[in-house]
Amino acid sequence: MYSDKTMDLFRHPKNIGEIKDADAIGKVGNKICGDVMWVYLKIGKNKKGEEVIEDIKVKTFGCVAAIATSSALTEVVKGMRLSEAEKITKQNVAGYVGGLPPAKVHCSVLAVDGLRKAIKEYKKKKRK
Amino acid sequence: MYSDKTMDLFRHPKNIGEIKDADAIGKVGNKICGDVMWVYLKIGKNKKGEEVIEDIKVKTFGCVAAIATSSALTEVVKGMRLSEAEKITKQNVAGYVGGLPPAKVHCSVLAVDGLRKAIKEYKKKKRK
Amino acid sequence: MKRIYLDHAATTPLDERVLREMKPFFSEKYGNASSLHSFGREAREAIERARETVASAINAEPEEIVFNSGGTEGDNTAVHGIAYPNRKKGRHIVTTKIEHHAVERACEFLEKDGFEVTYLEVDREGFIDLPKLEAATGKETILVSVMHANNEIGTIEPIAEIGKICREREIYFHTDAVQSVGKEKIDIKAMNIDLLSASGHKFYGPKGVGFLYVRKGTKLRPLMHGGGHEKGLRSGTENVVGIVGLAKALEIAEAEREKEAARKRKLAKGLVKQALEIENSWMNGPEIGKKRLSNNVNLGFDFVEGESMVLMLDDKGIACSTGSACSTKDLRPSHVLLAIGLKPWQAHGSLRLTMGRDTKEKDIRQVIESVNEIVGKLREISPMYKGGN
Amino acid sequence: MKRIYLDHAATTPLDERVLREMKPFFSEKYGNASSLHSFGREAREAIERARETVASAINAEPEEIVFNSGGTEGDNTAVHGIAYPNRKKGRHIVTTKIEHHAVERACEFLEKDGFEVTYLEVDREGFIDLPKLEAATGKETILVSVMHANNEIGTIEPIAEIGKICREREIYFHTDAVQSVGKEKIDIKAMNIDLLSASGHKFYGPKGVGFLYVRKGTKLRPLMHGGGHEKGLRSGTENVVGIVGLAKALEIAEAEREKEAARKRKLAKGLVKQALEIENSWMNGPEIGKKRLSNNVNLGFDFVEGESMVLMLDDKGIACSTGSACSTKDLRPSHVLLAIGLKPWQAHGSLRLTMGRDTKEKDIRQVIESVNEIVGKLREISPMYKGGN
Ligand SMILES: Cc1ncc(COP(=O)(O)O)c(C=O)c1O
Ligand SMILES: Cc1ncc(COP(=O)(O)O)c(C=O)c1O
Repeated sequence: MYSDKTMDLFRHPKNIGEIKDADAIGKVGNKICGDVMWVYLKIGKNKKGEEVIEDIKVKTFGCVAAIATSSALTEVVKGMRLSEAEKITKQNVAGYVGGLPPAKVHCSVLAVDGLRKAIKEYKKKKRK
Repeated sequence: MYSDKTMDLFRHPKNIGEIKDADAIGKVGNKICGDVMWVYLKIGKNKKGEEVIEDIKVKTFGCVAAIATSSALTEVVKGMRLSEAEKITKQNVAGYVGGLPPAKVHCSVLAVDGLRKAIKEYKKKKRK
Repeated sequence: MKRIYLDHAATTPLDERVLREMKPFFSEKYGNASSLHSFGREAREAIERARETVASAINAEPEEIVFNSGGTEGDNTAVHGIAYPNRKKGRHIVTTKIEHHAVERACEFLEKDGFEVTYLEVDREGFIDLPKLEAATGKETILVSVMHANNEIGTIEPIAEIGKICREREIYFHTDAVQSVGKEKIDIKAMNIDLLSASGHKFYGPKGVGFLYVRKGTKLRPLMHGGGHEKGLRSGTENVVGIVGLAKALEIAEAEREKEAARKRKLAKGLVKQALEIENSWMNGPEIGKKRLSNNVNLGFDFVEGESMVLMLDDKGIACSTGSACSTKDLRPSHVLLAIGLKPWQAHGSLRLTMGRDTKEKDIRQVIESVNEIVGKLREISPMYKGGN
Repeated sequence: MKRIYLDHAATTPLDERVLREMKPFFSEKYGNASSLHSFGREAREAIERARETVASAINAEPEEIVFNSGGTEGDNTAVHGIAYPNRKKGRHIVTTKIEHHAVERACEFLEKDGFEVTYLEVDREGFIDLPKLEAATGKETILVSVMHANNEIGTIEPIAEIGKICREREIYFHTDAVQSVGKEKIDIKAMNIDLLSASGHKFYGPKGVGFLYVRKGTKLRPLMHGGGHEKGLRSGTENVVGIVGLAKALEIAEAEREKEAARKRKLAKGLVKQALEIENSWMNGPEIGKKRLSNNVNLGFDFVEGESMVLMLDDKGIACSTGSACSTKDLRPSHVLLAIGLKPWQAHGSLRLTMGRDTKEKDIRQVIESVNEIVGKLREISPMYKGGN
């Protein structure tokens, strides 16, 4: 059912946990649907002065697809410019884990939602 | 499906054939239903002067049940008083062959019909 | 006593190679294919491999194969499953007078439920008439169901032509291929088939498992509701070992198909030729050749009844069947034999001999000898033979 | 890695003794039970012997046993087969909120076709309320369908009492006994059951075969039409080898029933006791005892999701299941767990462990250890555990 890549990411999830002094936290999902994800962001700057994702961590309550995709996404965006990370679409994520069964694609959406929400949160904070 | 007795009577049918100088022949059944039976009778008298079935033979176009019951019936009635033979009912015959599957009972009826018709034939002839 | 089995149209033995393929799935890889764990995944993978094997044998896509419990289920699912959800479009169905009871009675049921069914006549050899089929279909027609090969007399209907007619008119076309799968080449796409039913035990696979081909996009209602297995078209825990066996059996049958057909046709020719030397005998169905199932021989003998023949042959170790009323539960002779124009008493005198992979030249010789003897014996006691007296 | 299978409610391995009984029927006694010849008679005799075995296990008459393809078919046949021919009497059906999908969806189908269905609530342990059942039935009620034992939480419903109520009111009573046959004593007569469905693969028999008990005189419409097998109630070439296997499996299960139940209850008690030492955990379903299937344990763990648990346990060689949405095709968590009052996120955190004949004390120990470890791991990455932050 799941690809080897998905199972590998599920077995050895990356960037799991919290960032104590996170610049922003994106909390998404709901308990009723059975998946909840919190995405912690630490933002820094690269040599060109652009904002980049210096560190990212997630906490996931959810199924294999949710855990694997959140883990894959963090790997992909770590070090990425914020402007670029914003552009990641829901379609991309299933690809990161080697594809997902159709019924499971909706679980992968959460990770993108979480990242976007965290970035939005960060921008809002900055504006204040 | 068939009892051992039925199969035995089918394999070794008794009193099969014709009686050249029969006193009566009972022809029953129809080709469309797939069973036809001709019963040949030779009538004699016993010591008391009663009419008895001296000889009986049948020809059968039909299934196992038809062949077996016609064979069984001839065995039973051979030597029997005519008055007694007339009383044999359709219910008796299935018993002679050790019982029949419900769907097959109707095939056993033919033998009784044939016997009755032959006796009737005989009586009619005598009256003339 | 060595027994000679000539009733392969009724059922076949499980091929030993098939059983070998099935073995691991009895007590080792026994998982439920819906389970997430490794036992479940093993089962799922085996089923999907089997699905691919079956699909490729008939040039279908794997997702178009629905595994079920056999031919009767497939036929009922196809006929009722098309009729009900498409009745808004029309309530007319076209089929033939020589379908297997599974299709025939599913249709009769529909007649009582407000559908109209046309039962096409067939000619003396059992073939339907294409112009008559065309004439029978109308705007109200939602389904045409014509069997690929007849189980009693072996007639192979022109299903590619029927498929073409139906596709042009946008009418669903179902074919009962229970007798032909593994014996005749089937190309779902070239033949424009929408639904096709098959049963494992007819081609040396296990009993209790079959498949229904359902073309993508077909509006079909399932017969059974439940866990949503087989894309919702057939709920119920999948019979993994059965499915594995069915696929293996089909793979073998396909590999040996042409060679076996040629071999059996030769045997059939010899059998028929010698049998017809018996006086007052005839053959039912088309002549031996491409338009007849290679393993089917159906003979008729005047003045004798089929059940008696079958049981006397059985005493000699020969297993075969008859279309006589007396062998059925409902006491009517074979509707197929009547449809090709036989008189009832002729239908009673029919004998069906269906050969298999193990059937040898010398078996045929022995059968001829026995048939000869038995027909003679039964005629001797028959009042209809030579006028009786 | 030695694998521990704790998913016997999903399916069971075929018992080696059963396979041995089945063996002659694959490639030797392979006849079609409808055939007249010796191959056919061998098959017929085997089926009728099997029918007697099955009948006597549930105190029924042999002619009341209809062999079919499994539990889903039995459930559908019972529900639809009673509903349609009896609709003149009424169009109301009573069932429960915790039936298997096979009954549930067969009922939902009927709702769309003009029937009214009452889905009875259950209490926290999964039991229906008899007065509520009585109150739900009326003049229009033609069928009550209540499962004997629930497949997820093991609740054993008071079917003898339900049977009594239905018989008094002349309402047909069907029970889905797929999980209980071979595990619980069933007496058709004493329990006043009219229809009962069972599936071979749930009691160490083969997949793809089951039976439906149909009380004499019941007005039932078959799901499949055709050759008129099984007294016209289930057409289709009989799966002889499957039927032989099912009967043998049931015979064994009955012989070992009480001993096995006692043994498994002891294991279950130990398992539950230790599992509940994990914080924020609970048990679903009734307490271990006579009112719960002896082999069923269903646990809940807060803050973790079931599919993840199942697959992590699978990595450790332990096979079990969950009522989490993420393990199903339709993404809703188990309707059974919701019906007993669990919140959706609690349903997501459920784990079903169903033991079998091979389950040993030491397996239980290993399972506890693994569950403990895995729940810990998953909670660590869960934002819901200890408030996250
Ligand atoms: C042409 C045809 N259709 C359908 C069937 C039904 O298949 P099954 O008995 O396997 O359900 C058969 C055989 O019995 C058949 O010969
Ligand atoms: C209670 C219950 N009813 C019905 C079924 C359906 O049985 P099957 O899948 O064998 O058709 C099952 C198992 O899947 C079950 O547990």
